[in-house]
Amino acid sequence: MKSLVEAAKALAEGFATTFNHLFRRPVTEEYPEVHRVLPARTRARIVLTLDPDGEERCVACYLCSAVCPVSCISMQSAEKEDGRRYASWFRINFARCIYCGLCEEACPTSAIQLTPYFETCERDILRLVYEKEDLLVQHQGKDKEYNFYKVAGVVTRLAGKGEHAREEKPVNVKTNLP
Amino acid sequence: MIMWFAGLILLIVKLAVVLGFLLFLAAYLVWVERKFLARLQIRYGPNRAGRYGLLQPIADTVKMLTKEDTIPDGADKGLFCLAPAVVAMTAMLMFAVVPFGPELSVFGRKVPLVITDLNIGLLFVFALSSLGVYGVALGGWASNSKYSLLGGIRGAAQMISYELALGLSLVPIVMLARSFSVVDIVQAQERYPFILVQPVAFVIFMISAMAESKRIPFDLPEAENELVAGFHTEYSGIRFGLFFLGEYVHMQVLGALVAVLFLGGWRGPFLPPPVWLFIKIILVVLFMIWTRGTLPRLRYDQLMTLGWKMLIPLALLNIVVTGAVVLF
Amino acid sequence: MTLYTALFYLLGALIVASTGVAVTRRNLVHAVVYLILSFFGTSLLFYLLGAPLLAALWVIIYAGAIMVLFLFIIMMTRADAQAGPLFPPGQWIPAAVLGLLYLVVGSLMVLAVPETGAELRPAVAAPRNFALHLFETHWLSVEIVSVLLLVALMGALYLGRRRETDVSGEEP
Amino acid sequence: MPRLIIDEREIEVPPGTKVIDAAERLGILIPRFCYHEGLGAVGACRMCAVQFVEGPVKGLQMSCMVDAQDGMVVSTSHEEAVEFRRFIIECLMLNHPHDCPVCDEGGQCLLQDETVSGGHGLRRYQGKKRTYRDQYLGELIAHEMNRCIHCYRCSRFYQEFSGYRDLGPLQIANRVFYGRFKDGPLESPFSGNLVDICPTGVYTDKPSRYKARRWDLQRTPSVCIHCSLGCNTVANARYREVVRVEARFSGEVNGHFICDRGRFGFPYTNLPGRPRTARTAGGECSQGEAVAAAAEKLREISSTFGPQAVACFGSSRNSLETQCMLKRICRLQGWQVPGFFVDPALERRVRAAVSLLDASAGVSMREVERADCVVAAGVDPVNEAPMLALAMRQAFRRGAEILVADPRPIFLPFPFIHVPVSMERMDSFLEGLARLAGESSDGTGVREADLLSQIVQNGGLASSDLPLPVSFCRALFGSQNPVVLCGTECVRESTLPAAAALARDLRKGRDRAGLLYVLPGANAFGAGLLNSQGHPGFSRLLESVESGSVRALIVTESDPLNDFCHRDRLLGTLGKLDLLVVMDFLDSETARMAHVFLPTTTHFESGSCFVNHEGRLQYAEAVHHGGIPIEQAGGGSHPPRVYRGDIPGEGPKAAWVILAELGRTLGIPDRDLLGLGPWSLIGEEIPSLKRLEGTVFPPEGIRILSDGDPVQWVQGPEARDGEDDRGAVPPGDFFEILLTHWTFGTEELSSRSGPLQKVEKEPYGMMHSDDARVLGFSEGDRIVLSLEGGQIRFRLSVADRMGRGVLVLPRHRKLAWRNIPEMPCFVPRDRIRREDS
Repeated sequence: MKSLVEAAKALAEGFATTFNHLFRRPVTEEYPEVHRVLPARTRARIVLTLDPDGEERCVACYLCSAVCPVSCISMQSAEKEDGRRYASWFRINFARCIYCGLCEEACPTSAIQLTPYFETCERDILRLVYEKEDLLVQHQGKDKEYNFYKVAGVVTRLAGKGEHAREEKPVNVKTNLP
Repeated sequence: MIMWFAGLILLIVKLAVVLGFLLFLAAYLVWVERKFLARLQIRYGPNRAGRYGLLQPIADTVKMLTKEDTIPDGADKGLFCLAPAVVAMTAMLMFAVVPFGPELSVFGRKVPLVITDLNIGLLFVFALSSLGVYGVALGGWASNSKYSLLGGIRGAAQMISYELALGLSLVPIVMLARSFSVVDIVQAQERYPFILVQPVAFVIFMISAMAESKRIPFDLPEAENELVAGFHTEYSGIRFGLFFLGEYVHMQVLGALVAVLFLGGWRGPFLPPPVWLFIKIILVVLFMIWTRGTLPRLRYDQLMTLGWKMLIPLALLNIVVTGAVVLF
Repeated sequence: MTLYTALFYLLGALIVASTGVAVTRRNLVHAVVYLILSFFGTSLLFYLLGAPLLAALWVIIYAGAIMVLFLFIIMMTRADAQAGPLFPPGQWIPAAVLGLLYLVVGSLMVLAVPETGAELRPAVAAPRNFALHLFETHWLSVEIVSVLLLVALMGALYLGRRRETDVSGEEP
Repeated sequence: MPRLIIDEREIEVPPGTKVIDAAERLGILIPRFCYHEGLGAVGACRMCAVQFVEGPVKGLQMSCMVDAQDGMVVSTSHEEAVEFRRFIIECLMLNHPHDCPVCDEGGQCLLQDETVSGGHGLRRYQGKKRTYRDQYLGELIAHEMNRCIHCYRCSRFYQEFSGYRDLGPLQIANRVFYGRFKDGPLESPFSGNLVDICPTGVYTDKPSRYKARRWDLQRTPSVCIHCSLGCNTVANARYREVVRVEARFSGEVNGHFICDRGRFGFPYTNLPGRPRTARTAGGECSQGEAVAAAAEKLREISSTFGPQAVACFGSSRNSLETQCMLKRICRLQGWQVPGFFVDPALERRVRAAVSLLDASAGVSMREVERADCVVAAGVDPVNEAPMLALAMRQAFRRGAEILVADPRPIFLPFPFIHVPVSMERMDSFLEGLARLAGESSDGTGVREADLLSQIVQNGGLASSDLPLPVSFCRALFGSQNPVVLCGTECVRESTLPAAAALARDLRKGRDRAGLLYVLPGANAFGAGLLNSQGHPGFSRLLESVESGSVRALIVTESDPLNDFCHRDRLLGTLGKLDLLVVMDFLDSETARMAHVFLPTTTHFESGSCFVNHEGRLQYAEAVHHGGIPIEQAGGGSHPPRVYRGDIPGEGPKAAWVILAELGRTLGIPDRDLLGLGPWSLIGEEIPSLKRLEGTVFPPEGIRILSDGDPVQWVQGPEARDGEDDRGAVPPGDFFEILLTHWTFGTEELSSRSGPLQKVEKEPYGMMHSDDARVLGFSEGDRIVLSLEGGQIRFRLSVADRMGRGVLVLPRHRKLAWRNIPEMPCFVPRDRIRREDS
């Protein structure tokens, strides 16, 4: 009998709760009319950023494509005349992308970054395949500072051997002096 | 002969009005359910098609009509096509015995506001609802899909079980009204609705009715998280629409039965009788939606325990008590 | 020939045809569906003959309950249709002989009764009349049958109860 | 046999095994940088430190420097050892640059792996890093010294293992630098191995620079087909393109290393001009149409002129399957027996070599490494089969005496005795050596001296050429495991049995005396095995074409125009054919002349079998499925964005499959062709290989030499029929022209490799300085050789250490050596003159 009362009470409580909800203001945000401001770290459309000198950050190291769980990133690395390694082509298939952000985490040069912009729908699935031109943006994204070639220690137009941050002058192999 | 024709025309007119209203209401019940449920969950519900989403039923209908109608490989074609029709048809036929007003006099001719006043009205309803099981069971079996089959079997088992409770819960009403005729039952509630004297029967009937219509918390036949969509997994297009229509007509019919059997039917002050019936139906339906928004789905064993070990004994007890009261 | 007569023969033909089809179906589910159709026709026949209560009960009990159980079992067991001739001669010859016998005797009986020529008329037996008749004149048989059903129910409960005589004595 | 316990597991190892190897046998990989199985231990990197808990050695020791001994209890995961290794890796990483993303080693970098496994996750050192200036080391190897961790692997390989001196360590202490004294290409033809052995990214593969990461590569075990040694390789492909070839360890063939020809010779498979669609006279068409057109014409020719009017021609770069299928179809159709060499004499020499080898005599390269005395006759290892030179160097490092008898100027990366005996005297030289070896058991010095002088006379050696040093004879007599190496490219036919006889004689009184023939081509052994008894020889074939008795020629993966001397004659002869069917994966000259051309796949695309010089049947697995490389399909940019179900350029099929289709179109039932399956096909055509059917193919290949009598094993060439009368030197003052191979630039496939074309030398001719002085020539002169076929112009180089009366010319594509009318070629002195400026 006691349990019956309890059951009835529980039921009544439940019905009362839902009934009360009837008079609350819906929390729905009516998306196409109302655009919510998403946090900067929201994971959506991927971009390739430039370094503070205005050069492409991506060195086509293949780490993002290696870590991508759906294999939606492909690229071909190549070498510029000044010694910079870059992507001769870089392609993200957004029809496959799951916006997990692992590529951003894997990127050693802060080149690939996810942005909050998510309205990328297309009727033709091929238009969801983004090439490097589509991905490149003219800013540094979330990481304003990092410039890989200033610290990498490889020779580019930016710096020669021994001219990077925290480097000694190159060893002169033909001298006896210490 | 003229009278005969007049009667025929009158019947057709009544049929057309009732059927049209039934279908229209079924379509808008979908909207009502979605809207009401949404508000229960602090959402807006459909609000894209027309103002407040009022054109949503039309959009849904157009969508269902224009969608490709697929029949799975290995399905039993004949039964597959028959099943949704059985569900929709039995649900709609049940409304034939529901009176929606007192007799009217048109040109000196008495017009009963019921499609047909069968002296076995209630039994007719049960007969049809027991046939409705076939739609679910055969649809599930004919789809040649394990989800559908399981859904169909569950549906059949559930409907058989609760039909018993449903029938038994109404025996006291019949005892009180001394008639199977629904019109007579409404007549018998002239002074007070039966809910006042038969609250237990009312509760049993409500629960069983919800189970019969396979609605949450009794929607095991279509339990999405385990059976995809249960017996109608493989259905698409207008065949799926028929299942859908059947469900919502069923809701109305059950609402109407509750109204007629317990709430005094079309009786009520000020407003015309059909409006009162309509209001009562809507109230019952809203209660069902409210329940859907409140209660979680039962487990299969809980479902069976509730039906066989609680509702049926309770209904039998109610019969005995009512019998005793009526006798003495 | 009145409308009722026409309906009667129509229903009769429907019942005979659907039963025949049900018997010859290989697919058990199809057989059940045709059988249900046959029951439905029978029920309508009852209604036509002025026994609406019987008609409703017929549908509820036979079409609605018993056949659902049949269907249930068939669906659960998923019995496949067997190959080979539908009826071996050993089955259909006795059946045909008996059927023929029944046909002959039935025809003779029908022809022998003088009212055969009478037209069918709608007759109505209200549930109340039916019940009064049943419980006033046949109350003993009704009670005996109910006791029998009660015994059967208890027997079913006894057979279906859980075995608690396990050697381990554990709760099964 | 010492028994020791490593990480609580007991193991018994042969004496002399290092602890690091013993652990590896248990599956425990102790971190290491400097230790390399092929190079041995130096204990430079300190990374392999483990704790010796019990036994003769105690405490923290380098596992690569300690021999396994009884009773040792070693812990690799001891706290002290782990801590030590963590500090070591941090120390090695102090100066390491921050350039893994742009380093090609990333992903296959031992330093990366050991840094992580050593537990060095974050850089704590904030000071300045030491830097070096990098050097230009040629077109094959990129240099990035900042990444160096000073393990000495490169200098040990370069100087100690391979014997070249131009790369090594400079400076001291914290400033040790590995490189050349000044910028310039590396001299060693084995420099590519620096890429494989460098544990970090100091030396990286320049041709495949920035092409791919290791994890993106499709890698399969393959076999090098740029010479007859059959070194084991790993082929790496990405985006339908073979991007890199690496050495694969083989205990029997090449050990850990391969030569640069094998490493950088693969680009022929990726060339943009590689033909990928079939052609008939009507232009490009589908493979099926071309086969049908060829079959139609062949049927017509056989019905008009008889089946003998159809001839087939393969090559020594055919896979064994192709060779067998070719022979089978010829047999079933009644066509002429197929040949595989344009030089009938060479064909006979190969067959002689194959027939003379048997299991007791034939040796693998690893056995050459273990030899204690090596006699090489008519072979120029660095140029003909580079890895053989490396094997000989290992023998030298173990103390072997090495003698090379060859009129050509021979260079080997170690000291050896060069006897510039001429080709026609080679036999008697070897015979004399054999006699010397046979007599030597008496040990009488007088006879020795007599025989020596006899050899000097027989060898046609001038007294100024130092006679055979007595010390070598002593070494040969005293050797336990001598090996005789013999070439086939330039020698006379009789030299091969002479070399075999020497090996046989040496075997008397010894356990073993090896014999190794260097063959012309990756599958020359297979061609020899097929024993083309009844093949008339290529010259006869040309005569038949000229006389009109042969009307159709089917050429499978072969380019006679590339190999044959007399180019003008061949061009004219091929032009006379009614039907020339060519199947090839190269855009060869012969292919361009074909009436019906059928593109085939390379061994990178459809796996195939090759039999190397010692009769080792090896299977090169397919690394990718073929098709136009994505880089080319996309024009260097990204691949085109189109939906398509096929692969562009996937038309080519393996040559033997195309042959089978041709046979099927001609009415041979499929069960006799492809239906057989490759193993049954090989077994049916080479009965001695029937036993291989159904065997599980081991990774090191199957050695198919029989133990029985070599003559029964495969029938040798029939008696000399006068066609190849090389022994007779015409009277008078003549120069014999020797056409030779160079390491780079002459081999058919690798000479199409872009990177190797950059490193190959400009062709030049060589003669003895005495001869040049007589003719009034000097080093660097431009020389014109006037022959019947036309003129040959080349720059002259003179040498002292070579035979007199020979003019050595490379088979280089930039040299018009195909103007030589016929081999052997003897040129009167007056036909050689200096080109007037």
